[in-house]
Amino acid sequence: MNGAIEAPTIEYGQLMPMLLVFGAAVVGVLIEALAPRYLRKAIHVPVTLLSLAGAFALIILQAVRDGVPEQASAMGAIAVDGPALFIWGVILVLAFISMLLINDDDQFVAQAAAVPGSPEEEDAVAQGGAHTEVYPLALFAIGGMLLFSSANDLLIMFVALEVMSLPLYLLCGLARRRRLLSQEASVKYFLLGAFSSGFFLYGMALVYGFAGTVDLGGISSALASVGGQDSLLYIGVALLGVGLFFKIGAAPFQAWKPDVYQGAPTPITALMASGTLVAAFGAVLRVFWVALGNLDWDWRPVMWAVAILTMVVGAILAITQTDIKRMLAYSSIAHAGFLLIGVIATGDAEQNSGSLSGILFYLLTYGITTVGAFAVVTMVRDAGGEAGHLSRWAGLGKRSPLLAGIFAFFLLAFAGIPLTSGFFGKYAVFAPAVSGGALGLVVVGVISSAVAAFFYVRVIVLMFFSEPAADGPTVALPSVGTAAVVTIAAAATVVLGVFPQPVLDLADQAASALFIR
Amino acid sequence: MEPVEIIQHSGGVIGVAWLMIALPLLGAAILLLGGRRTDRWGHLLGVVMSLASFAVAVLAFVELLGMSGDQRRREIELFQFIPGMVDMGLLIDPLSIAFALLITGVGSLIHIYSIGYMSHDPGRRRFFSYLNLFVAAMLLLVLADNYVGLYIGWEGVGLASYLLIGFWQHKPSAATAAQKAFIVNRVGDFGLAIGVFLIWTTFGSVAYGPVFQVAGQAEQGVLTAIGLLLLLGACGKSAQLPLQSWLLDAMEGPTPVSALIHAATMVTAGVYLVVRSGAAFFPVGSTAALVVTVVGVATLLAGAIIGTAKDDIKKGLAGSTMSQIGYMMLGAGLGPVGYVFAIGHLITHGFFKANLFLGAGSIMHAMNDEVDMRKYGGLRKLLPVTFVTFFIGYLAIIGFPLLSGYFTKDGIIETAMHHSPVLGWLAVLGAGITGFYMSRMVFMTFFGQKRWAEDAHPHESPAVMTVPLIILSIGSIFLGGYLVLGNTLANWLAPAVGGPEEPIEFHFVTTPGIATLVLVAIGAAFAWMKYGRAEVPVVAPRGSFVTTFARRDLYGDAINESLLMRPGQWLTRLAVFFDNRGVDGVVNGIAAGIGGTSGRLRRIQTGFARSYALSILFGAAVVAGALLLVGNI
Amino acid sequence: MPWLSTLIAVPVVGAVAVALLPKGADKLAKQVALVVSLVVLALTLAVTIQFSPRGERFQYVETYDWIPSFGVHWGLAVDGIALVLIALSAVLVPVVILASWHDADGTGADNPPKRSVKTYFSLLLVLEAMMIGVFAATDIFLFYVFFEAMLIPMYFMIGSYGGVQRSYAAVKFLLYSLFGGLLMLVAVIALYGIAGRNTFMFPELVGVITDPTTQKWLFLGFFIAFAIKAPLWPFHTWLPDAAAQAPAGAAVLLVGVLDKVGTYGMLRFCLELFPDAAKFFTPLVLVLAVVGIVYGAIVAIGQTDMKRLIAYTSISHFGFIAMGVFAMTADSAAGATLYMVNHGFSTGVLFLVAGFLIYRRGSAYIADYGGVQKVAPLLAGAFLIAGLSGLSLPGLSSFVSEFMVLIGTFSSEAVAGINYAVFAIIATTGVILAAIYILWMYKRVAGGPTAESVAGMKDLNGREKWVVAPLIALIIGLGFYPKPLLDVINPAVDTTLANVSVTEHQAPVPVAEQKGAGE
Amino acid sequence: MTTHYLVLSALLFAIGAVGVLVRRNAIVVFMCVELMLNACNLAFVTFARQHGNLDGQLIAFFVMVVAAAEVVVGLAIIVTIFRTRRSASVDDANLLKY
Repeated sequence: MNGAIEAPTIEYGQLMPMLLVFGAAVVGVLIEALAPRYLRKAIHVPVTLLSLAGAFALIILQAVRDGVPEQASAMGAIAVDGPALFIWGVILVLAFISMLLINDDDQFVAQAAAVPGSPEEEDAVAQGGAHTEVYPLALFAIGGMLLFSSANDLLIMFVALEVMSLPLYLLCGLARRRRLLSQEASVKYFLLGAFSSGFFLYGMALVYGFAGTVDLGGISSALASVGGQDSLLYIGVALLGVGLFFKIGAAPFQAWKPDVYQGAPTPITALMASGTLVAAFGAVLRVFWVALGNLDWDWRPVMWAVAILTMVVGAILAITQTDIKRMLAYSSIAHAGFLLIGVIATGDAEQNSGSLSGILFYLLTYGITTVGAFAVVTMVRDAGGEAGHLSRWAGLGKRSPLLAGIFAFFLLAFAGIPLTSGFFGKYAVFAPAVSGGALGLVVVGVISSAVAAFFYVRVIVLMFFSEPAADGPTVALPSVGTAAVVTIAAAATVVLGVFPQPVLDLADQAASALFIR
Repeated sequence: MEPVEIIQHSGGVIGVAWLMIALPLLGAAILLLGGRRTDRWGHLLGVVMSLASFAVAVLAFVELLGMSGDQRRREIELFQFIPGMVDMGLLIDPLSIAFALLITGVGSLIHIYSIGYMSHDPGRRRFFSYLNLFVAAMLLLVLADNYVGLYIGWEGVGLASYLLIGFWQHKPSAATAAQKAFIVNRVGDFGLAIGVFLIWTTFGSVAYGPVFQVAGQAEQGVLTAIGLLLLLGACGKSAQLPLQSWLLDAMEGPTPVSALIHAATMVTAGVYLVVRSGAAFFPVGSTAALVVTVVGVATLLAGAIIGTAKDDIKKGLAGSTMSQIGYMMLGAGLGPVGYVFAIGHLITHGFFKANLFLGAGSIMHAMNDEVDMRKYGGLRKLLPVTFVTFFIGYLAIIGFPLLSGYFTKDGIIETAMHHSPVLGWLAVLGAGITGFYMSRMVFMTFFGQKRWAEDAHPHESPAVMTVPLIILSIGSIFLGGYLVLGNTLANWLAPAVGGPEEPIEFHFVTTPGIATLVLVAIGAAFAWMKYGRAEVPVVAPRGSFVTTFARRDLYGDAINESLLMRPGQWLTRLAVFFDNRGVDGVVNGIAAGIGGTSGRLRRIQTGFARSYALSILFGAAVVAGALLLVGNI
Repeated sequence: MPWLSTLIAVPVVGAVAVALLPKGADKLAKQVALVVSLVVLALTLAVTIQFSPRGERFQYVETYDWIPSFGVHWGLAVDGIALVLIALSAVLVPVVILASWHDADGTGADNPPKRSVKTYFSLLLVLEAMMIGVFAATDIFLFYVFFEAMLIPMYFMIGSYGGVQRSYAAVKFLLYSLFGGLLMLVAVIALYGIAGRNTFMFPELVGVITDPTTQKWLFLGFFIAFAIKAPLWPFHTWLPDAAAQAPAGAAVLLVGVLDKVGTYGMLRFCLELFPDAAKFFTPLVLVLAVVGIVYGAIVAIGQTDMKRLIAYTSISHFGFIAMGVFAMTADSAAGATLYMVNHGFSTGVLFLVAGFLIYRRGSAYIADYGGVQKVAPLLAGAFLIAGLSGLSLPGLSSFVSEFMVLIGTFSSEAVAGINYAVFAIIATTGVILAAIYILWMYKRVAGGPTAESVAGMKDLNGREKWVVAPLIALIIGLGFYPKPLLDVINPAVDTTLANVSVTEHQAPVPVAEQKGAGE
Repeated sequence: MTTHYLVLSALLFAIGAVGVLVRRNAIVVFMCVELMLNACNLAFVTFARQHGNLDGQLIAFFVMVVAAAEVVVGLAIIVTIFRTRRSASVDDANLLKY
């Protein structure tokens, strides 16, 4: 019991992207504290965007100059390995374009605390400017995502989970219009999120009880040596899984997704639907492949059931949705199911890297298309804000063919029609899955994507084949940011749909070395 | 003696025999594509083309005459139709050339006649283009050197007949009749087609030469099958039982059409088919041949009976056509000797029946298109030429001694007698009935007193119509004798269809011959008493059930209707219903099912945060339970 | 020069050009589209002329890596079968463009709304590119990509330019085909994995799958997709809706070309990749085909809507094609391939003429017509000829193919104790039924006294004559001299059947030789 | 003897979870969540004891910090919605459904 504690080594170089984002977040808080209201936004925007861009640049630098690190950094707490770098890149890209959406004015309430319609709110509006806290909050969330996806031990993962979630809980409640819905979404998300993280934590405790460590590598080796025949372990694994399934919105833990996606301010929905999902899958992969890799024979059947349920629920429930954001929420549930197929399709190293690169590619394609889709949603407005109800979208193709065309294109990408990125995304996941012995899942997958196609097509029918309503929604002239987002997303969807090879190579490289323990 | 070898041929007129087909086809094309521009001279072009084709036929005939008997089957290559299966070519032999002469000859006469007959019709050009088209198709039918070529011509004439029956499309009756003719023929073609398939699969060829060469070696069953299938086709085209029903309706077409297509040529295609394939698939005594004769006799009686009750002059003639073709079929089932008389009767019938039809046309022309004989009467004074020619035709068909019909029909009857007395005597009976209904026709039309509609002003037809009549009637007088006496036809056909062992000598005085004459005389006398001397009611009296039976075409249509049409309609309705409700119902049902499930499931999303929490807890429990289960297995 | 890539590129470029035209320039859009399609036709002719039937099986081979990590190539090449089908597409598109000159204008008796003209024509060109691509693809993945992507332009053509029920029809069409396509996707993936050649190139995958069970499953994956596409009974119900609701031009391409992808796929992929499975399933497929032939014909008789009727006749015809393919005799398969082309022409002209009638009268219901022949003889004449080729009258092209299919099937030797002659005989009854549905329709439309609703009907105008004339010329020409096409098709078919290990192109053994063998 | 602690923590966790399900008041629900977290803490400490390493203890501290942060955010949200709705019942907030 000598008090000598050797100082921990921290590879700042590898962690720099993440640190940069967190740093920027802190700076943002300072800005909130010090800068005058009218200046805040002007300062926030460059700081935020630059930090994200910078972080991305750093990742490139890291990958190009130093290559992919061999072992975990920060005393094995964080693994900046190939997949992590790729996922970081994806998250940062998605976050960046989501930020462009968040920039857009009159998305956020002037003063969250003010009661809707109360005098306080009015003069808050009068003072102009939305809540500029959204920038630091978003940055914290993004930082949390980065950490979540690269955490190499369960404790860090839990902390990251909270760092990611807490700001999002708040952001969900900040919609300028339809405050009640927004706040309700916020409450639901918060309570359920906290609830589920409780499960995660308890699961973590039980696993710790079994393995005596929360380090992913440690757990795996413990499993290898002991060979898990411990009920507590299984319960622990189950509860861990619950926490993660909740985040990716797998059935039967998907209930929050539609409500939150619908209620939250659309730019935040975009961020959650893209960034959070990506980060969560990063975590899922780490937990199930790295920590519980030796237990795969036990969790695979359960995962099968979950995946099937998720795909089916997502596809079927989406059919009868009447709110565009809600429909997209269900579609994202279905997509989570497709991604789970990839998680299940494990085998030897080659097989795993195949599945992994498939998942990585899918995450990228799906994320970008999603942000684009939500960006379009922000542009279709009527008196009460965004025209959420599908019936309002009737005949949009006649009013503004270009926008409707792009949106239709996004929908086709979701449906996985060839020559869109979505097709190759699906293919990249399904192909390894078949060789990985998950043929059954793939069949379910294609059938449910056929069902899913129905509601994507339904929207297209509404937009193009039905006559516009007299008092139909107007298409807001997009801000530069929004326009940029839509353009980028559309371009990416096309390019990845026609020449996916470069990005596929990237994903392959990232996945080649698998996760480091 | 067997048919002789087929010899590849090139050069000479025969070498360009395809002109026979090409010229009328060209004519048809020009007239159809030329449109109104050709209205003024269109009909002339039609006639010229037909005559030109006739000329080629004659020259080819002459060239053939110049050869010795065993050289007279010439085949000319045209082009590869279906590589490896069908090489299109023509077979110029005594049989085909005989048909070619009949078709182009009588055809040309009818073309000429039509100039006058159709002079007032706005669609005359179209009419002539169709006629040309028919001639071409018919020639392809008889000249082709393989069954596929024959099949093409076969359906080609069907098309022409469809177009011409329905020439006055605006008359619903005409449109319906045309459609009926085509469809009924298709039923026959169905048999013909399968027959061709069977020939191909059995012999590995569809060309006459190779097929006939090895035909003998196939199993009897196959041969019989082929024979019967071909016969089905023949029945369709030649309006033999049970596919006779279309012919009577076909009279909706302009009269020259009835004369050319539905009397002289097309309807005899069946006979051609049987005779052509005779040596191979209808050898004497074979089942197929027997069936042919039975069909023939049945039809000759049926046709005759129908003929007795018709007041519509054309329908009467149509019935008689059926009956006469029945005779030919009967003959065609009786081997080489039968072939000779069958073809002979076919040719003479071509003349006198065309003669009769054109005569009928001329009468209608005079009576502004009245066809009901009960509205005729006493026309012989006003239409002298028509009357004389028609009367000659009449004598010919009832087999008045020494006229054309006499030789050929008696020939058939005697040959039939030879094979089976039953058939023979039935044929004799048929002849008697013929005597009755033809006499009835003549008396009702030309004798007795006028029963015309008041606005009728009968007048003799122009020369362009009467001249063909005269020519045809001359043929009706002498042709039979020329063909039969001295075995002219027999010797001519022998190389093509095989000839009888010893030459046929024609006996003028035979039991059946006498019997026939007696019966015919009785029939004629009976007709005289009923329609010549006695007053003919303008409105047909409700005859006995026998009469109605005959009037209703022996209930042929009724049977078709109740056996095929009605069930068919029901089947169609059923199928449509099944398709909409059944097959499509399942598809839409699945979609609706998924939608419904979705509608119900989304109710689970109650909106209460606590219920979501419950679902999470529940899910957690299930997942944990499952893992424990799996883990502890 | 990369001929095939050019063939695909030209219409794409044209489509973009048309789409980018200024708003008002409808006429210009049409003209540009027409010119582009004619250029494509010219190129196709050039390709066809330089194609040597007896040469290499695949010619104009182009292979570039597209997605190496999936083993996917931009692999194009044509054999006789693909070539004739590409030619078919290239011929039909200009005709269709000419025929649907006013389809989007919102003129027409049933006064439909005015719709975007340039969109329509650029969609047409995109579709043409896809059609050429799908037939030219030698990379199975590429084939699949075209196979699926093709749906989208057609979906929009039906959905936004079609009749009253259009959106229902469009969705039904898309989802039905998509479903089949996705099943095929699974099979494609599995094929790639099981073959383990790390390539999707068709030539390298022939004969790789040997395990019978695997073959059967993969076969089903492909076959169902094609059976839906073709469509084969009982997967057919989307076609009548789609064809009836689509504008005539689109309907022509849908039934004339798109559906051929199904039968083409059966011949090219189902047979060659999974020969044993194909033979195993032959009886089943033949039953479906024959049922389709008779059933389609009977239902067609009962239709009251011209376009639906034609659609059902096509279902019957596709039965013939499928039968020809799976009877696996040289004659039947060659006949089936020829049938694909001829059916494109005959149904094409039938749909187009029906379209002209509907454009004038504003109704597709047969009952609304009568006596057209009197007022518009040329129109009626074209209608009749089209119909006659529909009932495969000898002398018209469709006869040859139908005859070859039937005779080929009839002569195919009995397999698994079933003598296919039976199928051929049942199928031949379709000949009778065809006469009924066509002639009855013609009688009701063109025959009888002139209905006052059609009293003022105009006859074919110059443009429409130019639409009908070439097709009818082709129909008659090929009817009398199909040799040129057959010479291109036969070698390809022989190779295909050889890969299925079925005997080469030859006539049945004459009895004489049988006897000789017996002695 | 650690089992008793584990059982206790399990009980606490269960109570918390059930509390979330049965209580309407958002604040109480939230407290139940906190209870669950503390149950976890107990489990961690127990296991730390069992394994004789400090990780568990250390994790407990982290959890407390996180819980504190959660409280801050949570109360903020609940207060806001209370101000607009004049009710803290989680059941009142169900505009978003189906």
